[in-house]
Amino acid sequence: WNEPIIFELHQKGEKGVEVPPVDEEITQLVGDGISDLPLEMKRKSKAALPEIGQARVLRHYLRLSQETLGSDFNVEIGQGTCTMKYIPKINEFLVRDPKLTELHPLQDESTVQGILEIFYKLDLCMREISGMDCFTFQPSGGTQALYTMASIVRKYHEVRGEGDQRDEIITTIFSHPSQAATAAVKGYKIITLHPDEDGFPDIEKLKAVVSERTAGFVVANPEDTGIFNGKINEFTKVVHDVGGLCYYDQANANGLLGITRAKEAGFDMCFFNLHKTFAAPHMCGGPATGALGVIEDLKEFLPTAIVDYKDDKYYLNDELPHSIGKIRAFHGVAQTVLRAYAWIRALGADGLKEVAKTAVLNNNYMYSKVRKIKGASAPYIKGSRLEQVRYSWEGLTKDTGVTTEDIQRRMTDFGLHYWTSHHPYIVKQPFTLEPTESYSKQDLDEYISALEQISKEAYENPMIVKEAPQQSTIHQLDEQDFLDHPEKWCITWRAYQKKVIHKQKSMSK
Amino acid sequence: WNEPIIFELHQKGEKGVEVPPVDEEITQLVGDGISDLPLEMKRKSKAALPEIGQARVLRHYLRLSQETLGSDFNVEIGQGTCTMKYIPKINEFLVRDPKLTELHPLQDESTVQGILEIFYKLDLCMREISGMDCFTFQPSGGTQALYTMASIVRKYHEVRGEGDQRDEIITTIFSHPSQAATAAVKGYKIITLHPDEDGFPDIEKLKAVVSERTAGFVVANPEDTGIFNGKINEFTKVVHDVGGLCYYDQANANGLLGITRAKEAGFDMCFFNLHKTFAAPHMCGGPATGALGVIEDLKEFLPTAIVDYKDDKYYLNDELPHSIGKIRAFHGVAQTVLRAYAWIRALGADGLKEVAKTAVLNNNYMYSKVRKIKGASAPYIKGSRLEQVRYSWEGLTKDTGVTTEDIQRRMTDFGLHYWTSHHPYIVKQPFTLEPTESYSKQDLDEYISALEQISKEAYENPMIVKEAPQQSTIHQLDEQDFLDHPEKWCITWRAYQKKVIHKQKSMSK
Amino acid sequence: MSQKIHPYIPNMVPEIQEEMLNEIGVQSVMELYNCIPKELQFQGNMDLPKPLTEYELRRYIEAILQKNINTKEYVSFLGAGCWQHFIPAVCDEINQRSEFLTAYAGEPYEDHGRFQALFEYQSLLAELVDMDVVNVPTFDWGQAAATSIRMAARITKRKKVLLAKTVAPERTKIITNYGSPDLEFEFIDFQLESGLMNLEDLIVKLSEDVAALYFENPSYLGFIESQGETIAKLLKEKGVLMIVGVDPISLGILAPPSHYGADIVCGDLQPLGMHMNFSGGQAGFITTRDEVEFVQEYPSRLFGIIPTIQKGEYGFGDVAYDRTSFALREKGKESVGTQTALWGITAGVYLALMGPDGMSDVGQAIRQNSQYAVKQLANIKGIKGSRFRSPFFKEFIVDFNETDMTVKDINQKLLQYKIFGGKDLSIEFPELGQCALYCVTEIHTKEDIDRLIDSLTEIIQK
Amino acid sequence: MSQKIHPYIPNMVPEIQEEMLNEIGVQSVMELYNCIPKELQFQGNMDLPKPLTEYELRRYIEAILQKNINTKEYVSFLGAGCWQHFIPAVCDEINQRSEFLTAYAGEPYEDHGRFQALFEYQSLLAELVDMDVVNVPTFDWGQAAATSIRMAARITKRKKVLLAKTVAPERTKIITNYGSPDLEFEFIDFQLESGLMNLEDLIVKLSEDVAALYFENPSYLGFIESQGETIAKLLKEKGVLMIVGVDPISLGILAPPSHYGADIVCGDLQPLGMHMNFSGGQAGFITTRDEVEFVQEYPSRLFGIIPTIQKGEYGFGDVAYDRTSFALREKGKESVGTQTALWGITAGVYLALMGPDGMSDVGQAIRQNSQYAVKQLANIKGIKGSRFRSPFFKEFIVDFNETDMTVKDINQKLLQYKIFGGKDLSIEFPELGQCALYCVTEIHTKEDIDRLIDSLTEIIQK
Repeated sequence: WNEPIIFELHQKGEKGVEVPPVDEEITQLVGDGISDLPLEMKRKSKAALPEIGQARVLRHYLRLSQETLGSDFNVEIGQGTCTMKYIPKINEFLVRDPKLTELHPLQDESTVQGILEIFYKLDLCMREISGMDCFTFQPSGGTQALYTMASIVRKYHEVRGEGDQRDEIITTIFSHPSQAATAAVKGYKIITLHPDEDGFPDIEKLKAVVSERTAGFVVANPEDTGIFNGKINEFTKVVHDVGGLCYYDQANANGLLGITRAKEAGFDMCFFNLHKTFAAPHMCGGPATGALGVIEDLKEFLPTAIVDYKDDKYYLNDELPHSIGKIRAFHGVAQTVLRAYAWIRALGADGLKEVAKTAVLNNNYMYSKVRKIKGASAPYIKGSRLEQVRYSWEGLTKDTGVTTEDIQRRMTDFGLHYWTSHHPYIVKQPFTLEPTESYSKQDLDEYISALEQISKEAYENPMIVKEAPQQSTIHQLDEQDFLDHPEKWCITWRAYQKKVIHKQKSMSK
Repeated sequence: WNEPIIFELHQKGEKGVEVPPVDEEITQLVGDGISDLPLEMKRKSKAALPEIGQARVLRHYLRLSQETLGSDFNVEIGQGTCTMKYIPKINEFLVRDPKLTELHPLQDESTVQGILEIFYKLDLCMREISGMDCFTFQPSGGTQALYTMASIVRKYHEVRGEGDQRDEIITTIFSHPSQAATAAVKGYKIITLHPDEDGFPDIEKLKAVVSERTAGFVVANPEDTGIFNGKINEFTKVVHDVGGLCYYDQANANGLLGITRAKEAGFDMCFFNLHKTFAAPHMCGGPATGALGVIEDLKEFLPTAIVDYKDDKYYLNDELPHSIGKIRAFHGVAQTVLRAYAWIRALGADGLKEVAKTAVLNNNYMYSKVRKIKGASAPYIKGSRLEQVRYSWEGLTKDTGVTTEDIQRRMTDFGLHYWTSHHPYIVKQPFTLEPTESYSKQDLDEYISALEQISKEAYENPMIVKEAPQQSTIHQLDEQDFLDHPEKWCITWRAYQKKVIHKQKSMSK
Repeated sequence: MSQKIHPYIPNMVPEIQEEMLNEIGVQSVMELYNCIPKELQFQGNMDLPKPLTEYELRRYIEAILQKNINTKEYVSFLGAGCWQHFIPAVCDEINQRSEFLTAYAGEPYEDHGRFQALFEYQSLLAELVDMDVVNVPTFDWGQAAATSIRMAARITKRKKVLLAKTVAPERTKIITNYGSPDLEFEFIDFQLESGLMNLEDLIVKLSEDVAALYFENPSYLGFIESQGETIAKLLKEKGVLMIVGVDPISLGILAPPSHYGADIVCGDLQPLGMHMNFSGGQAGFITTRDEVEFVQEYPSRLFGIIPTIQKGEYGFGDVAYDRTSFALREKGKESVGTQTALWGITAGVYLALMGPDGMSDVGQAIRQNSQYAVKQLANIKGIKGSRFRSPFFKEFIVDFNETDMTVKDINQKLLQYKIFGGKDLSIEFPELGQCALYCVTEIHTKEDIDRLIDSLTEIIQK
Repeated sequence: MSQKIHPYIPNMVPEIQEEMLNEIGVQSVMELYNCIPKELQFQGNMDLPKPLTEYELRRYIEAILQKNINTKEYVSFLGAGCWQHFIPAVCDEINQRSEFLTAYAGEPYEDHGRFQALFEYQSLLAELVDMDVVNVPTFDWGQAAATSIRMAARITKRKKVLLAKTVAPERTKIITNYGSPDLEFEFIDFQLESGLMNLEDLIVKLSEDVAALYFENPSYLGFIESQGETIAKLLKEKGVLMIVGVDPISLGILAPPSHYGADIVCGDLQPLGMHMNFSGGQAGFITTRDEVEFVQEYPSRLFGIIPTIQKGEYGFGDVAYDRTSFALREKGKESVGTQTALWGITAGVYLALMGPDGMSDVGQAIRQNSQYAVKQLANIKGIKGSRFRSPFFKEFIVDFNETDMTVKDINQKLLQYKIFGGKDLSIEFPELGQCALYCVTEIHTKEDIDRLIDSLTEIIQK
């Protein structure tokens, strides 16, 4: 498809959908609803939206959907740290039930016992999986969960009278950037630890930075490199010893379910991204849920309300004396809470453990295969890997000039996703793969052979790669400074009209 | 995508879905359910179906779906006589209601009042639209409706003691082939009328063939050419005068809703394809509904049961003394009955008339434009057109050697459907377009300009067209005699294994 | 006020209409209808209810549908040709895809996916029935059986057809309707205590005028016809074709009819992934060996796999298109048209998901659950379940003759327990008295069955 | 017995595992966990309920959900941040598409459709609010407001923020949470009889330390703040930015805040095509003028349209990516991550379907229906509706103080009439006594409203 921008489909007079009509008696009684508005608050002219018949709007968006590579359509293992697993269709049908979609969050508790039950039962499962004592599902994404944990850290120290004193949060460079960013929003100074030469977080460096100013420590484990820090409980102990809290980014716990838990590692809080570990869909970037669990002592700090159970009834408990307040409107993304619960129920305890084991098996299989590809390597070779690996094309780039970005575009031609890395590029020419448990050996081999072929191309005919994509939806972007120069960027169609079209017209005069 | 055949995805041991387990107490009580089967009725080895994980099955079929050009995705006007109109999404959501999908056809009438109400109310609407007096929705497609009407014709004459005497049914060459085919199945000799030189059915020819052997007359109006027979009531009179019944193929009544009806034209029966005229989807070829209406005198011949209404209750009426019996299991395709009813309710009487008028406007616009394309023409120029036109590339073929089949393949490159004609090709190098009411002028112009471009290519660089498709899912088929030679055709994968793969292997030895 | 533009009809916009009329060269749209004489034009307005906007429509239709009570709300033991089975969510996802939902009759290029999906359906079902040729689906089992019979008549060039008396009466109606006036039908008796075919009656009626015998296995009445091989032998002696109708969900554990000599096998796909939809989920199939005299007699489309000019690429096309009525009109083999392709694709998805083990598991589960039901029913005084002593699959006859109540009464009472009782057989099989055909599948839990037992016990002991 | 292979985990097949372990060069999968010391390994099995097959799961979950009563079954007058509106079926079709549902963070090539759909969302919403820059959606209105305020603080380099006291208390909690410890908040009073902002209080609290004033229009309490221009003038004098939160469904008829001087406009997309989903349908938006100092302060992704090397082809990319926390970690502008992109796409579909007339019609219908409700309520003795005399949009305060009943009691009683009454305000706004916030939209019919009136009349007169 070569689908125009939706505004280009405008045809004056066409109609996409009709609004339910107002009863004539009502109009007779109250008038047109507009004339009696304060003049200054009346909209002067209608919004300049396009007018398009229903079939054409549908066709437009359906075509755009086909130009989007959802995880249902490919071997989705190239978005390491964010890789999607199989999203069971049954769960999608369950969340479309009007008994969920048409619930208002303020309905009387007696009329929402079903959905409250789901929240509560998921909480119970999460407690078992993590070792924590209570969960909230209000945070609607990983960054919000991290932010919530940072807020709890602050409130905790405030309540203890150390709010001002403790102004530092420690993290590591191979943790997700949101860990640092959210703590900074909460007013903390960030201390970032770099790994030792084998890729492990360095406990000596930690010891060197902790102090009575330490408010908290946040880390992922394994980190983006896929390397597990086996001394994690020593890290948490060091932080606890100076009075800090430890919180755990378990957005992606694919390799660990039933194997190791936040509790045993000494964490006070953790969160799971339900759209990563618990097979909820990512939906182009949310809505999502960061399920946040805390130990008993921190329960009273959670945002209100949490779901509780008493006298055969589920209810919204907002009696949390030191609650940080609200982090998101109402209760969170109920659909995704349901999806995660359904997924856990489809697998059971043994199934979850198989998820972890197979994710690790799949990853180590790839790890073994990818390292054999000419030009590819995996830094920090001494650390063994769990569910993902950050690889490097440094060799290939040196040999051929082909970069990881070139390869990214070329992978598109194979109908595959491929992701490089978060900034900063500590690992040179990075790419990060995470196969999860969802893909078969045949799938993995397909992905690997695409990488192999591209490596071959890079050595034999690098232009194929450099000029990629060759057969994607669109051709190579002409970025110049269209994205970074204020005179040139166009964040909306109307801006484009002003900056580009209007300019072209005036130039052609 | 270059998706393999599903059997090629087989991996022993993988599982697509689990069957609900049997309660252990049941197993203890009754055993395994297999050992006690009669030996000769036990299946010896499991069916040789592939074993594939759920995600891979889903990916396979989702990819195949993307390789299918549904009417939602294109300007679907190139399948004249079968063109789809816009299929409202709201209707699709309505038919997914478990209050419909989970109904068993034999439930007590008191528990299916809702769906019976829909059947009955659609019947009332259809009566108004056609002028007929009672409808059945049992026939599940146009051919079945035609067959049912032929059955009624036979039964009618049998009841009157003329069953053996009346053994001929008359039709026209530009009517759908199913008209002749279904009457033949019902044991009738078929008499086919050819048009006069202006493309109109020829009443003199009809007069020449009617007799006491005439059982019935079946015709579409307008026919596939898009030409309306304005003397149709004279035709029906001629047939009635010799004691025959007249039935009307209104599969496609797009141009006539609210304009002219079966009743005024003198027909005794008619049918509408709900998936053509009433905007139900075609679903790759069914399930569908041929809504069949009859005049009061013929009601007693309808297949049982019809839905009736008495004492505030809807019920299944099977007291039809001369019923032809059953034509299809139970009640028909209830989903499509609901869709058609919803569509009528979305439009109302005025809306239906607008449908007809706009369909005719759109078609005449195209008619005007297409005739201006070099090499294209429309035979029978004297007949004005209603909702569709059968065109001809005869000129283009003479000039360039490019045939209508070449153009068909080339249209694929534009993401558009294009249909030639039913056999026999009376019109040379035919193609049949029907724009319906659903497409905007901009859509029609897009389609026309594709035809223009292909015409241009044919004259300037015919190989582009002859070697098409250039960028479709697959390349040109290599038909040879793979489809028509019994040694070579492969109607299943297992046949392919035997005939092709096995042969290749034995040859390579 | 200007006329409202309907969302479904973009070209109602007056300015656009004006432009188009100019191109055509007429003044008004109604002028284009000049070819329709005044006396044929409908005068006045159709008397239809007023149009509804989308939201009103949704609310209105949903309110009507709310009047239904479905088989999720009540436990149902109805079968008799339409059955409640487990439907994997992936089946619904695929058949609700906009692409498949709205595709029509495209060509092998732009509709490659549709062709492949239907070819795969043919191939998957072929494995289940163990036959080499499968058609694009027909309307339903009844029509598939009727066509199978007509095919047999054309192949043998004979006119007489034998039907087992236990064939579903509704299907018999369809078969005889499609068979008349060309064919003659005769019925073969069954044994009252087992349901099995009366072979003596068969022998008497067999002759060299007979084109085919049609029976069903498992039968409409649920029992398993175990005499297949013997019957096949008898038929073969007279050159009669054996046509067997089959519930495909039984074939994971039951021998497919091809194994005991069937020449043509037909049946209904509805159990393989289709919602019941008040009977909108039916779809028929016909399968045969890959022999030219069979293939040439199919009226249906048959998709074949063929090469393209690109080495290694698969394409698909219509096998022997020239036999169809599309090509030959009344000279074609019966007629072909829109039938139930989407259900074919869905059945393919179902079989691909289930695999060999799944089909075997589901057959087993059905057998076990239904045997359990019969066992428990037998404990209720006055009820005989099952009436036939022969092994059955999924359905069985419950005999209420000793209760002094009619099936109709019992079923009415069961409604109060939120149960749909089995189909009343007293009209179709008066020789059985007050009997009902019950259906138990893999979706029935022990609790469901126990609830039936408890309810029936209460009803009958009252 | 061999272990069951789960449908979600293909590589559980033992033979495959064997092959893979060979490639890796280890004996067992557990060996790969050697990097996790014993003491960290979880001993024993997790105590979770037993796994369910797909059919069991469906039946189990559906049974739980059946315990809910939804707003199709009862007529609801609840709003207060989550509203029941008409949702075109096309919106659901698009956001249920497998492609959009399962897409993640692909690149502009393979995810071209996702980029375009989000760019179009930005562009469509830009027309509705009449602003040039719109972000990829954030979590919800509260978070959008919080971010808008932080942006304002960064732009002005000031720390003090004024909030109208009529801002939704829940949003205030989110705002202050996101604002602390960096910012200080102060509240501006409202006029008790109209809800309008107390301008004197505003004047007192305005100073050159103030970064921004945030208020909502239409407000949480439903009234329309008509003093926008005056407020803007006051702010401008002190260099204070004006941030307005808005219900976008009002903007078909109400002036967008940019017209009366807002610098940043934020709000919730939920009314534009999202089901309520027990609050799972929320999504926030932030819009500004296209000025570099504003654009640079967005923490969110902003998709821009750019050329490709193919003339005439559109491509899309991230505008000023380097400002985000993806690029700069803690030095970035706040943080960015998974938010609510699918709801952005859906809101785009909604606006494309509605067009200018649809947005105007829906605004009008809401106004008319809600005015009707107020008019009828006023006829009930003891009830005052609406409490504020100023014009309102969609929501309004019903005053029950004279009935001697609490809102809580009344709402309990309304449940028996199958009605969800408006939100009890007695905790959030004790100064109003027993008042409730009622919401009436385009989906309420005259019959729905009349039913409310009749029920309330009965309840109060009892």
